[in-house]
Amino acid sequence: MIEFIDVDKTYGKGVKALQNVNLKIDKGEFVAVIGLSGAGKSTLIRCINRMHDITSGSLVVDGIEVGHLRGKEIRKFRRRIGMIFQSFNLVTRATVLKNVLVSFVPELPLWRKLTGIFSKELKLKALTALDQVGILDKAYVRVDQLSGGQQQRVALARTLAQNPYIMLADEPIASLDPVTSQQVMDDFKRINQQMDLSVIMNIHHVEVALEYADRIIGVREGQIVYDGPSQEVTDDILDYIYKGGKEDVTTEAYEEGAYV
Amino acid sequence: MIEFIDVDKTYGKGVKALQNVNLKIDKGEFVAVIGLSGAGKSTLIRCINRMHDITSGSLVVDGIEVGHLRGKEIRKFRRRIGMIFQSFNLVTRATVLKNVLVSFVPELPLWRKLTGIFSKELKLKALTALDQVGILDKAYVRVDQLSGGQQQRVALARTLAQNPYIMLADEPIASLDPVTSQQVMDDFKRINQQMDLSVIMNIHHVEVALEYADRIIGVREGQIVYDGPSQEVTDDILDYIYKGGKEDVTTEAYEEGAYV
Amino acid sequence: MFDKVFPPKEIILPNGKIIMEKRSRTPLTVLIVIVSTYLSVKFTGFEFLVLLQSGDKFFDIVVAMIPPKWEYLPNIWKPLMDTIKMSLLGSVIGSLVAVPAAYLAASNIVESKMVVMIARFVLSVLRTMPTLVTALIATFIFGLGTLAGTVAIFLFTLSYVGKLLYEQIENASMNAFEAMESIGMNRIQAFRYAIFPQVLPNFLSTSMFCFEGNVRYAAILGYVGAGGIGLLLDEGLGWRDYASVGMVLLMLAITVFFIETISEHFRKKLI
Amino acid sequence: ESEEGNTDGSTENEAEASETENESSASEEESNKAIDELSISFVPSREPDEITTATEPLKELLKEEMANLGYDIGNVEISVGTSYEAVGEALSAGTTDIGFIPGGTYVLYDDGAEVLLTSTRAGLTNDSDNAKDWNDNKPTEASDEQVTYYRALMIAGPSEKGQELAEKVNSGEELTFEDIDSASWAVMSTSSPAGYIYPALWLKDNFDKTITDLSNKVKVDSYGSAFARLAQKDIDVMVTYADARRDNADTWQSDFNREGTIWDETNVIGVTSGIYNDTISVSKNSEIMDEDLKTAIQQAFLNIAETEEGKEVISIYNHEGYQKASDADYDKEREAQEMVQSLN
Amino acid sequence: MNVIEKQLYAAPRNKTYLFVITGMIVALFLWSLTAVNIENMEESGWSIAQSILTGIVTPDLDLLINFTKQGVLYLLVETIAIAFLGTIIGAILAIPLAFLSASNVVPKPLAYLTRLLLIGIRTVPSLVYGLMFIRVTGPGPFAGVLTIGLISVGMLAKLFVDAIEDLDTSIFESMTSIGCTTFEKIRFGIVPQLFAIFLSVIIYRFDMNLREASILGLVAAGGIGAPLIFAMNAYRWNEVGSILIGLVVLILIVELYSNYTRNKLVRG
Ligand SMILES: Nc1ncnc2c1ncn2[C@@H]1O[C@H](COP(=O)(O)OP(=O)(O)OP(=O)(O)O)[C@@H](O)[C@H]1O
Ligand SMILES: Nc1ncnc2c1ncn2[C@@H]1O[C@H](COP(=O)(O)OP(=O)(O)OP(=O)(O)O)[C@@H](O)[C@H]1O
Ligand SMILES: [Mg+2]
Ligand SMILES: [Mg+2]
Repeated sequence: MIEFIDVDKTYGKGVKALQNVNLKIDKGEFVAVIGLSGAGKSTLIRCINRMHDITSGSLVVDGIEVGHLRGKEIRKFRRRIGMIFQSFNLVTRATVLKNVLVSFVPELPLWRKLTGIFSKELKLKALTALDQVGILDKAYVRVDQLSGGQQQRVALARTLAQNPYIMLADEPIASLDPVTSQQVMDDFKRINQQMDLSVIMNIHHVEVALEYADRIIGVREGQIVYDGPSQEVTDDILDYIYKGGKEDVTTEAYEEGAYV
Repeated sequence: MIEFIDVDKTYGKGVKALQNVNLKIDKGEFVAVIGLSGAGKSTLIRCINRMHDITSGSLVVDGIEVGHLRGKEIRKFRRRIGMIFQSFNLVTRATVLKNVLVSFVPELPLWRKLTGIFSKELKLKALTALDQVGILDKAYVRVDQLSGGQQQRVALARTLAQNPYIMLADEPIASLDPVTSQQVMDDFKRINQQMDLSVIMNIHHVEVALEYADRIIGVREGQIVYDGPSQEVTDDILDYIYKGGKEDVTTEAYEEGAYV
Repeated sequence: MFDKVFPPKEIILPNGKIIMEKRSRTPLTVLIVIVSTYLSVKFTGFEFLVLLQSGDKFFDIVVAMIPPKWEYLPNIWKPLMDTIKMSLLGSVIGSLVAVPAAYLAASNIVESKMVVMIARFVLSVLRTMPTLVTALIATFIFGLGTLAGTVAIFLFTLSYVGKLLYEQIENASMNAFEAMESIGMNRIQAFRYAIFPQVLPNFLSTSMFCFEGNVRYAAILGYVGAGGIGLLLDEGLGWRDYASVGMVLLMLAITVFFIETISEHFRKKLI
Repeated sequence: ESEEGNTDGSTENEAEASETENESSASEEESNKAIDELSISFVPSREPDEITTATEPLKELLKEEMANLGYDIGNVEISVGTSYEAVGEALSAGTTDIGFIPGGTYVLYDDGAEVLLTSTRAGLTNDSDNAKDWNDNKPTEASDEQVTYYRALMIAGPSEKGQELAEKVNSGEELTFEDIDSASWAVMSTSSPAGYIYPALWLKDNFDKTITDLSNKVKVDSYGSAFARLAQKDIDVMVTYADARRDNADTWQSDFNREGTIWDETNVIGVTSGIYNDTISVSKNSEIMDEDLKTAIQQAFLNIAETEEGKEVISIYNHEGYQKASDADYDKEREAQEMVQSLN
Repeated sequence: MNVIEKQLYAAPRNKTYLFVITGMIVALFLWSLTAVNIENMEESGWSIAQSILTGIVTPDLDLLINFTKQGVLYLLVETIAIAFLGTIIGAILAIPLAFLSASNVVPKPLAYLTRLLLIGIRTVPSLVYGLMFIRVTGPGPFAGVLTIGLISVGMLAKLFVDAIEDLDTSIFESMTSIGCTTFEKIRFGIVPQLFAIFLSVIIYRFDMNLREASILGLVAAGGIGAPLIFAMNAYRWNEVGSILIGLVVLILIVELYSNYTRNKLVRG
């Protein structure tokens, strides 16, 4: 369970990235965050695992007040939150398997950390994760030889290997072609349903968001301007999220969005 | 006017990239070519300005049989056909203006070619082209300091400065984000309409293609499997273009697509 | 500054828009280069005429080296091996030490500006010292012989590889680093698993390149008593025995060629 | 007017020289020959930093003297390096006019160099072939006599091994090659007579070995640093010219921080045969060089060595005066080198 | 699980290869250790190091702030002049050689021969070149300039070749589509790309050459090297200090400036 209470986030010289955010996300939800570039979507997601610090307010994840965590605690906390990036963020020169194995590093004894030699057990775990996203056969291929879609699946497997209970995804399909996007989104959906883990995803492709997510959160200029089930999203609401819409639409949409 | 008559194109060891292509594109049309990776879209476009030679058949551009052109004639012919690439293909270490000025190079006297000093008149022309795509203020910035969208606009300006009557574009928005893509597509549309020049574009984003193009050409395995107005494109047709569809859909779609 | 002295030129487009064209800096740069060249010519007494007239005398010594004195070969092996050992040892240790040094000097990894500044300053100062000078000082401290040479080579390698490595670290993509942090690694671990694999091939190739250079450089360390084949070179030159010098240089060239070929082979494999 | 030379053949040269000199001084009033630049190269053998500054006066002195001898010199260019080879090559190629080089270097580069003068300096109170005599009669002082040769000494330092060797010599025992070989040696560049060649000859004469046979030897580039290393016990034995200890007596205690004096702490363990002093050689291949100029230069240096100011300048090279020299004077040196080289 | 285990054992077996390579490296390393004989190490090393340090921190200010021909400033200027001119000469010579040894420009055998020539040029130590050039020019900075020029050729050509070999040729495609001839493609496609890189390499080399130029004094080829070595041999550490401080400050300034310019050139 993730709860934002009056969260504000200001970058350096007064860039207000998040303003007065109140939000509650339950276990097992599939939430899509949409909004214009620069609206604050990435910031929102990154606050959850403390990649960014919030400026004020309180953010509670699974009963833990995230802002109070320190050093080692933060790292321990992050272990159970998976994160997927638009650009996959893999080590391209290493093999697929090595990329997945990396997710076990924080728990290794020092000598293994240094040498990068992993036990058989961990290797099996990593291979299982690869199997879950269907690219087991690529385990020993170097990542830079994979297509974009396959790379995103490696990232997915790496995150699964962490055995997370929350999955954060920052525009995971932005750099994929339509066909591959669909496969990756299917993966997300399956994982979300089979493992009952929450997925919170930033996404630019509105149609895709509507198709896969249970719930849509619209962000504009750092504020949450819509929050509701995806079935209820209309063109007017989208207009409102993306363009600010007309005054009347605003109120209407806001009421609708404020039902949480 | 561009006309493909029974065009075949075979690469090296029997890779049939184009087979039996018949096509007619009029002045001022905005045509989007869609299809899977490797379908032959790039090949189709590149044959038009003789970047590739066709293997058999005949390709007539503005009354000129392209296949018969030789040496200097080819270069002269290409001067009036603009081409835009997915990776922009700019000289990143030179300024925006210098990149645009390159399009005048073939017409310069030798001493100017050697020194790279351009006349004021040409500079004005180039600046005007930059103004047309809205990045006049970046004229003296080095290209590697621009964002992807801005770089694509520089490429566009360079092509405009050529004063072409046909514009070929090979996935011009593939490496751009949605918002920038939209701007660049708007540019294309505006140029297409204001200057009445034909635009033929390869594109992976179907929705974008449907939104901007007047006419859609679907390519699969080197063959044109659909050709019709974008309004008439249905999901079934897309399915047919991309996946080959089921047999029944095929015939249906084919009939629809064969109306040209 | 420049723009104040030479204000930008206005260009007015046909449609009335105005754009400022900054004055090209090329003429000024060219002028500066020409003036500096002229001054340097004056300062160093460079005379092209002399080169034309007696440039051929350069080849007097080259000619005297040919043919090389083959009988000298047996004397060469040991010092040559010493030279290789010296450079190998210095290069290996230097490259290894360069990794933590570069880590500390990379501003995208280490957050403390102070640490970065200090690490960079140390690397820079090390780099400014000519190797021959370092070697000479090393002979005073570590005694004459190969140890001093090794120390000099070590210091040079450290500074050279260290600098290039931290530049590469700063240019490396931070994407994977970010992902590692999101997994819950600390910065050192994230560096080890995200950045290090990225810079590894380049690091190895820089180190090998440096090793090649060091073999060449070690050849003159003998001049200051730092051991190796330089002693033979010096002796040959002292006796005006250019045929032996030619032999030494030939062997050195062959060695360098081999090292270059081998390291080229591995570098290609790495990238 | 010039001092009496004892070297054979020098009287003849001298006679010739004074003849030409008279001729040139006769024509002096009418017109002096103009020479744009005269270049001098040398390798400092002592505290070198002093040398660059202290040679400034030499320029003026030389110009003056040459003007008197019928040459207007535009500029005297003095360059200093650390290798004799550089001076030798420059002389041989004719790119420098005058070189202050040791006899050994002269012999190597005599294809292009011609010796004009040999330097003289005060002899020493010790001139024995026997090392023990040098240790018994300490410290070594200058004598009144001017000599054209000097000796090289093998000097053992304060290190354990050095002391051990010294004791053996002083007790009258013969050193064996094993003794010699177990010590670490500092030698100079292979063309240095006192720092390499004559010690090599000494090894040859006494043990039928040469310097390359020594297992622990290092090359130093100045006697100063050799003494420094000796003082640090970095090396056990160094080879040097006979009055080097006099030159380094002060620094031994001040700069090198030794307790005892250089005379107490170092001992001679070997003495070589006489080495001809440094030469002033000119290049045969220099464009401006001709017989007249050679004699003028010869005379100019002889004259400089007569004046107080001149003496001071040349004292930096340990030169006190000059005697005319001929190529034949260095025949012995040639033999020595041939032998050393054949040993290689 | 079965499939997964199977995949586990399907891991490519390059272990032997890695073992052999690692073994070789370790063996080489151990072998090279034999070059170090610690016995030579001096007990007095520490005290020497101390006097060097004290000398460097208490430099001879007279020598440092001295405007005569023997002062550090004059010598530094001379060193700069040598390095500057040498770099220019080296760069001019290196450009044709680089193209001749780029395997994507000239036929392979020619490229190979040029490469051998470059290795030859690089192998000869600067001090030997110094001697060779003294025969041409006589002792003095002129010889230094030529020496620096020649040793720069080898390194510059090597770095130039790298730049030539990873030229971005995608620009060619668009220039072809504009209708440019090969010459025009080279002039407007390649030259602007290479110019910036070459310039940056040259500036980098100038930086290195300053260091090289400071040792040429050994063969009477001018610059600050001779006084530096003399002062060291005479154990005058405060003179060494003043020379080194001058040298280090100069090189640091040049390095800062050259880093800045190179960044601008390469990254824009
Ligand atoms: N590190 C930062 N420092 C300062 N400002 C930042 C930083 N990161 C983001 N911002 C600013 O905060 C605002 C929100 O940024 P954010 O990255 O969250 O937007 P976004 O919705 O993810 O946009 P996009 O769709 O382009 O990824 C923007 O105005 C952005 O410029
Ligand atoms: N130069 C070439 N030599 C040989 N085969 C080629 C060459 N260029 C393309 N092909 C082949 O021709 C076919 C059509 O290629 P083309 O590049 O036209 O496809 P495309 O539709 O543009 O694909 P994409 O969407 O990936 O750009 C493919 O099978 C491709 O492998
Ligand atoms: Mg974002
Ligand atoms: Mg294509």
